[in-house]
Amino acid sequence: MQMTSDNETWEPKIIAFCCNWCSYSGADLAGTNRLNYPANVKIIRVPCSCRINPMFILRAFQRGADGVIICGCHPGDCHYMTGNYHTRRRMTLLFSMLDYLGIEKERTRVEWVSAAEGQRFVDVMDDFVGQITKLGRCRRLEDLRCRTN
Amino acid sequence: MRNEELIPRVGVVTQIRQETPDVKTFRVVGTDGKKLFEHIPGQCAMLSVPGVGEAMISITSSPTVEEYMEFSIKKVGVLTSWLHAMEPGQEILIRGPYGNGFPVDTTFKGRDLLFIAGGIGLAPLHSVINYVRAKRDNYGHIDVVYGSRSKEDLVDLAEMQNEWMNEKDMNVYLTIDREEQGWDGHVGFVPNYVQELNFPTSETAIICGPPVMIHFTLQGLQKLGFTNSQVFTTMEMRMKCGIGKCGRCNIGDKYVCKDGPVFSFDELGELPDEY
Amino acid sequence: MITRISADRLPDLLRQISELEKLYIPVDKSEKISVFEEYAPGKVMSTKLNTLRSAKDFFFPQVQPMAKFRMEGKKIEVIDSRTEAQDYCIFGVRACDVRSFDILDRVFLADPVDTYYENRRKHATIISFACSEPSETCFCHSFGIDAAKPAGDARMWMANDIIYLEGISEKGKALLEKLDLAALDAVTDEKAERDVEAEERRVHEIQQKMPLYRLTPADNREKELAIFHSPIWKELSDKCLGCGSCTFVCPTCQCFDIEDFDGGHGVERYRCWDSCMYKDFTMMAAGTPRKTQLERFRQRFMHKLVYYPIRNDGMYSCVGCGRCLRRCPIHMNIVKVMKAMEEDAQCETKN
Amino acid sequence: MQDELIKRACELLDDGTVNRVLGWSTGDFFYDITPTVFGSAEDVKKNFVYNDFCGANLSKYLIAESQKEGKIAVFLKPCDTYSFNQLMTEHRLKRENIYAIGIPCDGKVSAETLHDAGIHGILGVKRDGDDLVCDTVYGSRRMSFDAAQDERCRSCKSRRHVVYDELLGEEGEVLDSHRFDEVEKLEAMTPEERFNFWQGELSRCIRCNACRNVCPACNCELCVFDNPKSGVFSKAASNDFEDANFHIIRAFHVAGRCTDCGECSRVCPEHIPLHLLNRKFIKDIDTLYGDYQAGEKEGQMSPLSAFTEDKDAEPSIVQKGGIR
Repeated sequence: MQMTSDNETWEPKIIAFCCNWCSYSGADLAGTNRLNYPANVKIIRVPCSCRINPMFILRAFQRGADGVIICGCHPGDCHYMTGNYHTRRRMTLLFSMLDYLGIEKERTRVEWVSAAEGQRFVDVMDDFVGQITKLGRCRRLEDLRCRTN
Repeated sequence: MRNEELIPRVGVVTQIRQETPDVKTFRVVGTDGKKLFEHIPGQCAMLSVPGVGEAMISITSSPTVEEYMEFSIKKVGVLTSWLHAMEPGQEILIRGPYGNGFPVDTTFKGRDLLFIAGGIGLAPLHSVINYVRAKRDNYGHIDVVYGSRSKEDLVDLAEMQNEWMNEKDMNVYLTIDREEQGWDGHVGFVPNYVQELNFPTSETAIICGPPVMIHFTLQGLQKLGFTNSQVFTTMEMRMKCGIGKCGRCNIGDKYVCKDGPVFSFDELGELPDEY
Repeated sequence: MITRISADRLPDLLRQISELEKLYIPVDKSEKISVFEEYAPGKVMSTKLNTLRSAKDFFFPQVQPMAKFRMEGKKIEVIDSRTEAQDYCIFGVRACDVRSFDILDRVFLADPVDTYYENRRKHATIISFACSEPSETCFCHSFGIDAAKPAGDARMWMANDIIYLEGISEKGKALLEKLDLAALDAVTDEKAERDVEAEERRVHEIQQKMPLYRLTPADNREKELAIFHSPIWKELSDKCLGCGSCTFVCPTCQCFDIEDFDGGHGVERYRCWDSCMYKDFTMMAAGTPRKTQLERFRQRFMHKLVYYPIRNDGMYSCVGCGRCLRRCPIHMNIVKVMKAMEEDAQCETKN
Repeated sequence: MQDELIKRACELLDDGTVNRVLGWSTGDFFYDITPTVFGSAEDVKKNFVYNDFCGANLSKYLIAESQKEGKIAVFLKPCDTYSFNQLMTEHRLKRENIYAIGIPCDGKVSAETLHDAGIHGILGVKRDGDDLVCDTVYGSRRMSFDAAQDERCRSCKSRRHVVYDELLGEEGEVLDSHRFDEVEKLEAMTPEERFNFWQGELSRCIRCNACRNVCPACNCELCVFDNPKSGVFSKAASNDFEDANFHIIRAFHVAGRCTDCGECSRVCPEHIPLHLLNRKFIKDIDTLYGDYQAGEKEGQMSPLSAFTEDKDAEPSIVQKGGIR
């Protein structure tokens, strides 16, 4: 049930939380360099990757996201000194918990992307979208009240 | 499935008047341009905006107004802030009327009436006062005591000065809490003013305002010789259903939304004082 | 007229009913968990005393969608997506839960009628199930409920591997008549009546041995204000954790909330169970009249034991099912409150 | 044991060390245990109870009680002392107002377990070796004490008191509890099986908040689920998503602070095994960041407030086979 998409036109919906200082600028750089990354990725800018409340991730799945990726500065490079160290611990535990509840572990990911890594941002997104496309639609945390029809 | 109480209808806000800095009056009609439903003075309606909230608001206009209903609303919470920010033409959801309303055609008939209001507490009384004015011959003398924090906080000031003060056999007493420039009327709190004016106990009193004001006004009236059975008030409680089922406006064996909001102090005396 | 059927034919009986209309029976999901579920061949009826959730869920579900709204510019569209319910049968409801329907009816079917409730209620046929092994937490007899002879549209006893069936209301009798009881080797005779009488006597004798047998609620309708101001509430409510377990497992608690959910493509208005034990229950922009757990705790029990009886000719809003006795995290239950009220009243009279 | 506790409580009240005692009392049934504050020795003698059913953790009551005037004595079972330390760490208790008495515990029983095992009409319970003998109106019924115990007691992590002013009885040991066995069983399933398992369990949730309100780690002044502006407050319609959301977030909020006292599972009126969520976090934390027992010492730094710059595992460890 989970693994098949209902119709031919299905495209994965990906939410990317990007930290303002590194990853969002990385995405920007990809843009200014005219590098293509899949349009399935919807970026939400956050001040720091550690601003991301676990509820943000659950809400994304509730509203029909098929995958959630968090991008932050490389460890050691956080604009706020230690934010991404906390992200690293929290998200490791949260993803493990989601996996424990049956939300496939491939649907969540953390990547470190610096402001200079426009190409890396594109590669990461390409890879993630490919992975989610293979997995198919995520129904396990979807809230039926949020369906379009 | 028959239409019923809990499904709201769509109303259109046709006019918005700024009464005071934090009170606006909203005129509401149905999508067909006609008044949505008939009501008794003192009854309320549930106004809501999808996704924002729903609140019980007393109907400010008199039932004798045949074209529309009006609601004077103070900006205090999430929903009321939203309402204050909207523009005419906006549709909102409305259901009602709820509550018992004032006994205008029974207890009040033929009596001298004393209305005492503070701040936005005028809103529910406004409906009765205009109803009584429209059926002037059915009632005796009318006194209105209305007080607010300051002059600009007096709701419906223009209407009072232009219409109520000119009505035959009707006196309007205004007061504000603190002295201010451009105000030559009375200054002082409503309960004290009511005492000073020394109203005759032949009148039936109707109070609405903040709980502290109601409390002290009642004490003052009792000193003047009023009995609890001739003093009425209209209550406020959190409400959700409006039809006496959801449980939150329960006081003793009464539900404010269904058995109230209008009670005489006689009736309230028999209930636990948890309101 | 009582019909007896061998107990091993129960699955056939259930199958026959399920062929007529949708059928719900209590099912044991595990040793600890029994719930009402739609019948399917192979499902075995639970003989536990109480299901985890009370049967009020059928008429007054935990969450009930009410209407949908679509907003576009300044326009709002109201979509009432309700449909008339189909007839259905709830089989195996205990005497206490059956009484709870009467109590809920007096709230939801009072003028103005709650049509969401009415829609589910009027299409239900209730076949009750007499208790053969009441527990020490049961005190339905305190409220005049006979566990050995439950009400409902029809009732069932199970004793000595025999099922006894009796129609009560027109609706219940009509349902039983539609069944092919002959195919179940059913017998309707005097012996069935005698057996049932003996079974009732047996259960009544057991009840007399229970510690709560002598528990009787006092008629406090005249003493509303005295009890309201009694000092007992402070001591009792001090221990309360303020969770809503008691209200949600209670078959007669009927408070609800109405909320909107914005799904992004329209707003769904729903109602859901709510609890007077929560501090936001009466919260208004200007504050709440029930400021501490004392007021909230008092409200719940005053409502059940005083306010509701005043409004409903002395009928209490408790059926003695014992769920709150078993489920309260700290065992601060209605029996303790009733006893405290009683002691308090005795102190009053002495003074 | 009960007599010893009563004696000590009366002494403390009589000599003025404390002016109140926090313990347990019952109602009509011996298992009807309610945490109770006793104000006098007379009250203690009449109503104080300590038996196999006194499972309720008294630590959380101290948040409010220790703010009141005067000193309060409290009886703490070994697992309660962990919660006590954790609350101290979080600065929620006024230590100078508390006189903590450690008391031994060899596992507690819930009457619910007896009822669920079909034992009805219980009038009394006696310990007989490894068995509980229940006197019921239907005759005498036996159940092994081990089976009657709460799950948390069967997999008890420690019989050692980590904090007390005075200890009654003998000190116990930290135990090898096998408490992660069930977590491992779930981990070995496929995602689909796990999803179905949790769906089945969590869909029963009635959002009564008993798990939260009883939890000593859930001591926020205003819970996020009580904040109407959070969009997730307690009465969000209960559907599959909201139920899962509530329990994941609650477990996450207490991760690193949960002492595994097991109160959540004990009080759940729908018998949802909530401890399996908390234990997953505890197990993962132990595996990744070193063995950590919340409440073991006062003032410990929670692993979710701490980090190391170069030794912490990357989140991708989850994708690469999970945390084992």
